[in-house]
Amino acid sequence: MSASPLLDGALALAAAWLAIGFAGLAAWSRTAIVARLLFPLGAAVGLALAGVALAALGAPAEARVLPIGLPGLPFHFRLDALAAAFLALLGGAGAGVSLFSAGYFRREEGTPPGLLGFQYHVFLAAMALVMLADDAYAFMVMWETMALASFFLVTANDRSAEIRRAGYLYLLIAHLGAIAILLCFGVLQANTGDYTFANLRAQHLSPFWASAAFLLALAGFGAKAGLVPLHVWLPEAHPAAPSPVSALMSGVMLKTAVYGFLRIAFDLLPAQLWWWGAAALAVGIATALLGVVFAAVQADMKRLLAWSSVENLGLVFAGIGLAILFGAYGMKSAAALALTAALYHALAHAFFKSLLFAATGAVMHATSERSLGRLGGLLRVMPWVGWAALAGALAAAGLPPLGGFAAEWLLLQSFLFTPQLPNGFLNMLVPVVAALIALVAALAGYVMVKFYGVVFLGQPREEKLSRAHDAGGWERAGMLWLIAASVALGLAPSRVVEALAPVTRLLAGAALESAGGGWLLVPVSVARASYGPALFLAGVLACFALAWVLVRRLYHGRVRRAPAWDCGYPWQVARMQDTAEGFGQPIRQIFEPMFRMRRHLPTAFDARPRYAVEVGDPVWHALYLPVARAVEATARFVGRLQQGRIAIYLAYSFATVIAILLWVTR
Amino acid sequence: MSLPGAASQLLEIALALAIAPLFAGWVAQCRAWLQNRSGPGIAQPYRLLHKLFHKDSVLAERASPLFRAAPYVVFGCMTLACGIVPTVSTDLPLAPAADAIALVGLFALARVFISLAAMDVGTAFGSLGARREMLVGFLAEPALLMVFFTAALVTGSTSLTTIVTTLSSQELLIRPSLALAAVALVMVALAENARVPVDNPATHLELTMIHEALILECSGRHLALYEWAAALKLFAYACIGIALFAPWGIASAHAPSALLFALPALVGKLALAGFLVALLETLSAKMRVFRVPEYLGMAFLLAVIAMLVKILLGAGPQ
Amino acid sequence: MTLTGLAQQLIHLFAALLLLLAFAMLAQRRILSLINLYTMQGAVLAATAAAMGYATRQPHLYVSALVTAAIKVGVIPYFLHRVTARLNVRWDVETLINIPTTLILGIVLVIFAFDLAQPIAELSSTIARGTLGIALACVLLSLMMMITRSKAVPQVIGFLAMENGLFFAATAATYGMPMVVELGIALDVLIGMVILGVFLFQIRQQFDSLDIRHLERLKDQ
Amino acid sequence: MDPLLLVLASPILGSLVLGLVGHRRWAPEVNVAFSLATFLAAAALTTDVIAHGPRHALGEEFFLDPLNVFLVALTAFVAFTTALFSRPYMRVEQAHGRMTPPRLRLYHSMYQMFSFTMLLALTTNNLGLLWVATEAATLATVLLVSVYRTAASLEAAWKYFILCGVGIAQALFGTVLVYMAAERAGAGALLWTGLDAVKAHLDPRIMGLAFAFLFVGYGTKVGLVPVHNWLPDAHAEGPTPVSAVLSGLLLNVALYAVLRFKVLTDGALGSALAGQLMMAFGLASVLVAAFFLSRQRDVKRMFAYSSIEHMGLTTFAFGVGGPLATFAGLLHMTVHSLVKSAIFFAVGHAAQQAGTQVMSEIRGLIRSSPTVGWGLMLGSLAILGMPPFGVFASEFLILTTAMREQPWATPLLLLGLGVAFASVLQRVQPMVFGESSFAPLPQRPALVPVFVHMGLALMLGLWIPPYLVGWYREAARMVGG
Repeated sequence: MSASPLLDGALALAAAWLAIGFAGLAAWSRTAIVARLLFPLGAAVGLALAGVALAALGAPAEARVLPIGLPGLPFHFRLDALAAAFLALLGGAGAGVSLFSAGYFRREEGTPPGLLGFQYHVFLAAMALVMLADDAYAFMVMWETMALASFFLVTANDRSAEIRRAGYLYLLIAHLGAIAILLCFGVLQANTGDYTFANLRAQHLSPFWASAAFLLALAGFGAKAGLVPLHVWLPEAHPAAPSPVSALMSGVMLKTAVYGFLRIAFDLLPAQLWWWGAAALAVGIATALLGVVFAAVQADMKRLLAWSSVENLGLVFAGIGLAILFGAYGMKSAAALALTAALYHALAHAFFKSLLFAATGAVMHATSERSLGRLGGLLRVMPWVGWAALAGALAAAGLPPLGGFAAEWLLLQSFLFTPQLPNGFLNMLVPVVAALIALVAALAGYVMVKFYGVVFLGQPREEKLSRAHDAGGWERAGMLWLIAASVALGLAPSRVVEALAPVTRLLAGAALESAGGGWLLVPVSVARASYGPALFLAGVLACFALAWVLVRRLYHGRVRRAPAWDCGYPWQVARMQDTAEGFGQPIRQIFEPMFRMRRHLPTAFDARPRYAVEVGDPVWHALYLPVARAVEATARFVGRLQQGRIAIYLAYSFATVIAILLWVTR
Repeated sequence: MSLPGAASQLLEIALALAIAPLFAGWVAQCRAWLQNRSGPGIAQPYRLLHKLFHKDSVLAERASPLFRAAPYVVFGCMTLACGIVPTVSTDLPLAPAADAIALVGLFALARVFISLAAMDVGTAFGSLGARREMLVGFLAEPALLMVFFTAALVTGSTSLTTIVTTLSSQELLIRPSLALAAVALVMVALAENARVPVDNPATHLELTMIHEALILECSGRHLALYEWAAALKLFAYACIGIALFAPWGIASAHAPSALLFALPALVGKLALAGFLVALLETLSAKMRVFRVPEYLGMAFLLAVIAMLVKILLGAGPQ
Repeated sequence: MTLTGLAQQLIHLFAALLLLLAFAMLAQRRILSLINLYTMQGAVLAATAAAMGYATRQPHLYVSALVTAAIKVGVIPYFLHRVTARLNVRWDVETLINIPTTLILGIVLVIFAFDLAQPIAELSSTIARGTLGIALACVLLSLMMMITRSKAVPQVIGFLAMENGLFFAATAATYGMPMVVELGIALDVLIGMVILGVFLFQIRQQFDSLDIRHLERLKDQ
Repeated sequence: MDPLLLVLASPILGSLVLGLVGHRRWAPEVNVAFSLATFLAAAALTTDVIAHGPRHALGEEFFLDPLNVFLVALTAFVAFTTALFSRPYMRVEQAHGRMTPPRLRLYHSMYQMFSFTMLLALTTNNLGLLWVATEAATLATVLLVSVYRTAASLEAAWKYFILCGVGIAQALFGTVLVYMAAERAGAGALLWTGLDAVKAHLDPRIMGLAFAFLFVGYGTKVGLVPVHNWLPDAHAEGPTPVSAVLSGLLLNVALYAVLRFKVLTDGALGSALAGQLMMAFGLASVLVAAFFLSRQRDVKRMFAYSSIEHMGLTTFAFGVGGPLATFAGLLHMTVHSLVKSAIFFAVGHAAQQAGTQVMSEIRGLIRSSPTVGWGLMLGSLAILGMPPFGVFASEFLILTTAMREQPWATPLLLLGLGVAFASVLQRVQPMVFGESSFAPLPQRPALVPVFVHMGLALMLGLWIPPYLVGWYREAARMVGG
């Protein structure tokens, strides 16, 4: 029996993923083996990993050093409650996505299936190892491997220039983020030269350097999580990837950023300053608002979901920011509450967003369409996918009794603690943030109604949609697993909060005291607030059933089918439904300052009048293009050095000698 | 769950189901009087429901099971909502399952379902109605939440029963924060219940309708359930207003006999509320749909200000 | 002692000559004259080495002087004459910077070099101390000549003149490098010349001219 | 017999033999055979030195210590794999009519000569001989660069010759000054071991001046900004195997020379002057090269600038000094050699396939020959510092040490690395991915070298063999003090 059974188990499972990946390389183009054998195996490994992680949640931390890595800095691994929580997320959501993938990768996606399987499983393994890493080098290696694997997965369909561009942007920003993280570790080690987390934890930085480290971590992990203004890659890369990969990226990979940020902000940094929390809160809420508003105006279903991921990650970071704020003022239980909310949200998002992306994958396979303007009415031709997506959409809309709502509920509850903060300015500010969060949550509902209504309801906007086929067995199994997890997360919040208690105890020094009896979620006391989704669901269902029975008993259940009424208009065609753009119009109008819009309006004399509107991201124009232009200008300037004349080159040599001589003899 | 508790819970739900159409009828009747018409009488909603239940449901050919399930979901949500808001008693076993925030979530759930059902058939009006409904919703929902937050800050709890108990046990104070919140709530309530100036339940004018566009394809029992649910919603909002801003007279757990007093008090307050709604509807004009966001934004702002006022004046009289 | 004194005088004279020749090369535009100046430089160098050898009784300096004379007075000038005749180049068209300016810059350089070498020269144990500054000046002047010329052949001559300066430095500062090094350097220079000659023909063949302005296509501007 | 003799004899013999038969059909195999012999001899030499420690050889004129023996092994290895790559490459060039038999003979002969000069420069104990060997390496490579006789290759070779000639002349001046200092300190010869023993007694003023000249001189060959101008031209216009050895080996040898003199200068001056110079120029190289990268159209030219960037980074690391940074520098030298030569192998095949070196005309390699495409992609990502390849390990060490020792430089280095990343990836990605219409190559491309190099780089990123660590540490102790 080894001294660290759980950690060894987790490492072995990560290694198993790697092994599956290499098996994929061996089965280069044999789709059947890759899809029917390797992916389900990967799902099994994911489940096992989730099991190990759940066992490790309550157990004491385990550590191990492997004899590889740098001399003087071999790979350190450690499994504590924080890592375990995120590993459980990875294993659970990963298992569902892998199951789905087993049915999904039936055709070539551009990359040979074996290679795709390799990249996919390396991606999973790298994410697992990121969470286990206990020194900066191992962390960075795994972090970048994860980015690299996902980059190749994103560009799996590399024939399209647009996808290549998305992949490029993604890897670039991921790399810049990694540089910031590296710098952050550099600040944290405080000139000791020892990059193990144990040493980083032991350093006592001055407030200035601690703040520098914190801001670097926020930038670095924010780049991965898609926080404003580093979010621009996300709405490009997630839609470009094959759907299961989008699911993994949105559902799981973004959470590694949350993990990393928590690791640094709560675990490695010694003490927290209140304005860190305010900064994270501000960035988080800005991200959430931008994400949801942009999601509402998208006309591409995967892009819409990607923006929605931006929103959700924004909410998670807002929760973390609040936790830091409370922690800085020593309000441990409030910090624990906010942290629980953030973790809960991350967890819920992992499952419902994976589910939604999986559903879009099935839709794309069936229709080869991504544009909302060419979909519609799919619930009738692909009921499995349609109902699965409904569960996902309701969860994503933050509706009770599903998982998304429980997280939002906790987050809003934690905001009610803010009046106890000993800082008047924050007291004023935080309620406004709470209001914005409420707005974001409500808008999320808008977005999801748009998504679901346009894709699955109404009349099919294209002829071919009526021939679409439903998802296969593997895909159904994968989606069912994700639904089950989403529903379980929604209905048993007290269990989830209990499971997360070791994490908050580790990070915030406290846990939610009374998780309530059984089905009721009680963060503080019943008199203060409580929420019982199971009871809630039972109530709704009871009313539902009672109404259904009574109506039939007292009256009748007769139904007649007839053409739709539509105020008596007889020539109804699919084009008369609201389009995605039309559905987004009110949002475009209300939040006009947030967009960079280009409208094409027809004039009275147009032979073929056409209306077009293009919604751009102002951040792109305000930040990225100037930077690109500056680099270009500098490069042009530098280019003059190499202007072809040998005499000038000799003059450089001459001048250099003279300059160095002057320096040397000075 | 205590036996009296269960009784009062059941009583509350039954009461809501029974009174809600009457309340809607009362509002309509008051409007008629204020507009110098004679009106259909306050029992008209019952007759309407009875008629609709009798009729066959005519479903569009394209309608999916979602379309058929939605009325029941919406009705269930609204019933539950009425069961949670303390009207006659605060001893409600269902109340811990959903606090104020969950109540808002419950309304959202109903709204999402009704909108999805409207989009299901795929007609021009259905999707138009869904869009407008969601537009109203996403602005009204946070405003309502902020109203609750103000009350929660005053009482230190989001549990509706606690809020009501705390507010009713305090002596009468003028609280500027609550006053502002009350205004916001009224504005939200008008919008959410498809009342003038946001919507007009009495017309089918295509360019302006919201609620009616949503249920345009419904008939028979489905329509009846929607209508009943709408009445329940109006009733629930009225009860929320009463619970937050006029909570006196609601029976607490320890005095079941107080129910006897609570009932007439409730009826009185409702009658007043209904009259107020009718008065406001008569005094204001229907606004263009484009103006609705401004109106609701104002409500949202008022609610936030209410909360800020609460925090600003936290030390003094709230 | 007097003999050493005489040798020292001679060496100083040679050093001055070398500097003068370097300036002359900087000012000269005719290629044939440049080659002749280069030959003279070679002769002076060989003489310096011989004088040093005589003064210090180091036989390997005589060998060095002989090798220098053979290569720098014999082989290379002959080779350069052959090349210019075959390629039919006589004049350098225009220098890139006009000659008076070049000369003024040259004087500045000489002052700089002297200033730089002054403290070090005193450390030198050889009798030719003080000439290190001149050697450095020669190197820098030759480098400047390379910068200002726009034809390939003068540039090559500049390169060779620079090498002369180095050789002078080696002799003046340290009584010459170890033998194996010296031979190696000579071999390198010789091979380099051969390669350069081949190159000149090829450049001529490719561009129909030896103007190095044709060699400005590869750039990143 | 001393394996060193074999190491030196094998390439020079190869040069003579190939000078006679280098145009035959089987000449590439002969070239490979000689390179293999050199490599085996180098391996024997290496094990010998590992077993018995540093020693003199062939009298005092040669010296073997951990610093140079590891470079000898690396040089012999990369020269061997490049010979392997050159075999199919040159056959294709012949088929395309770019190589005629006389040119091929020159190429093969000079290839071996070039190996010889580098090995000589690495193993010699005599600083004068070091200079002679470096100059000879320049001459050999000038011939190699100009082997196509095109206008561009002539121009490149001419510039290479003149600029490096001038640079190396300055280095000679520096060597003369060192000799002068040595005479004063009583070490009557230019033997490095002798000088190392008395370095504290060398006159600081002379050594300061000498280092200035030596640094510019050898720095020209390293390709440090602003005396780098020959490098992109020479890399882009010569045959690709030559680009590979230029980037992978010659630059290292020049940097090795700088390092040897840095040790002496540090000992004499007792100040950080040499280190400061190296840091400043290294940093400038990283930054300037990074910005150059974003303007390239020619693929080999781009990777040439990338070499400048990485040599700058290595120089910076050595400039920082101390065991850790020097260790990182040595590691970076190693992985850069491996990865950059692998990239040039892939690029060579790609350019042959596309018939052009212009990047915008090379598309979809992954379709026409997947292994070349993946080789180029992985190589580029590795050179950009993506883990798990070794370049990341060395960059991690360099950056983290820089953060400790020279915090001001870190943001600048990172800026350079970031810009380089954006520029290279932007160009490589469309070359590798997308649609392609190229015909496959007539010869099977040599992919073993590419993937062996990449495999080694991958290994160094995850696990550095303990004896290699010991070696590096030993060398770092010597160099970094």
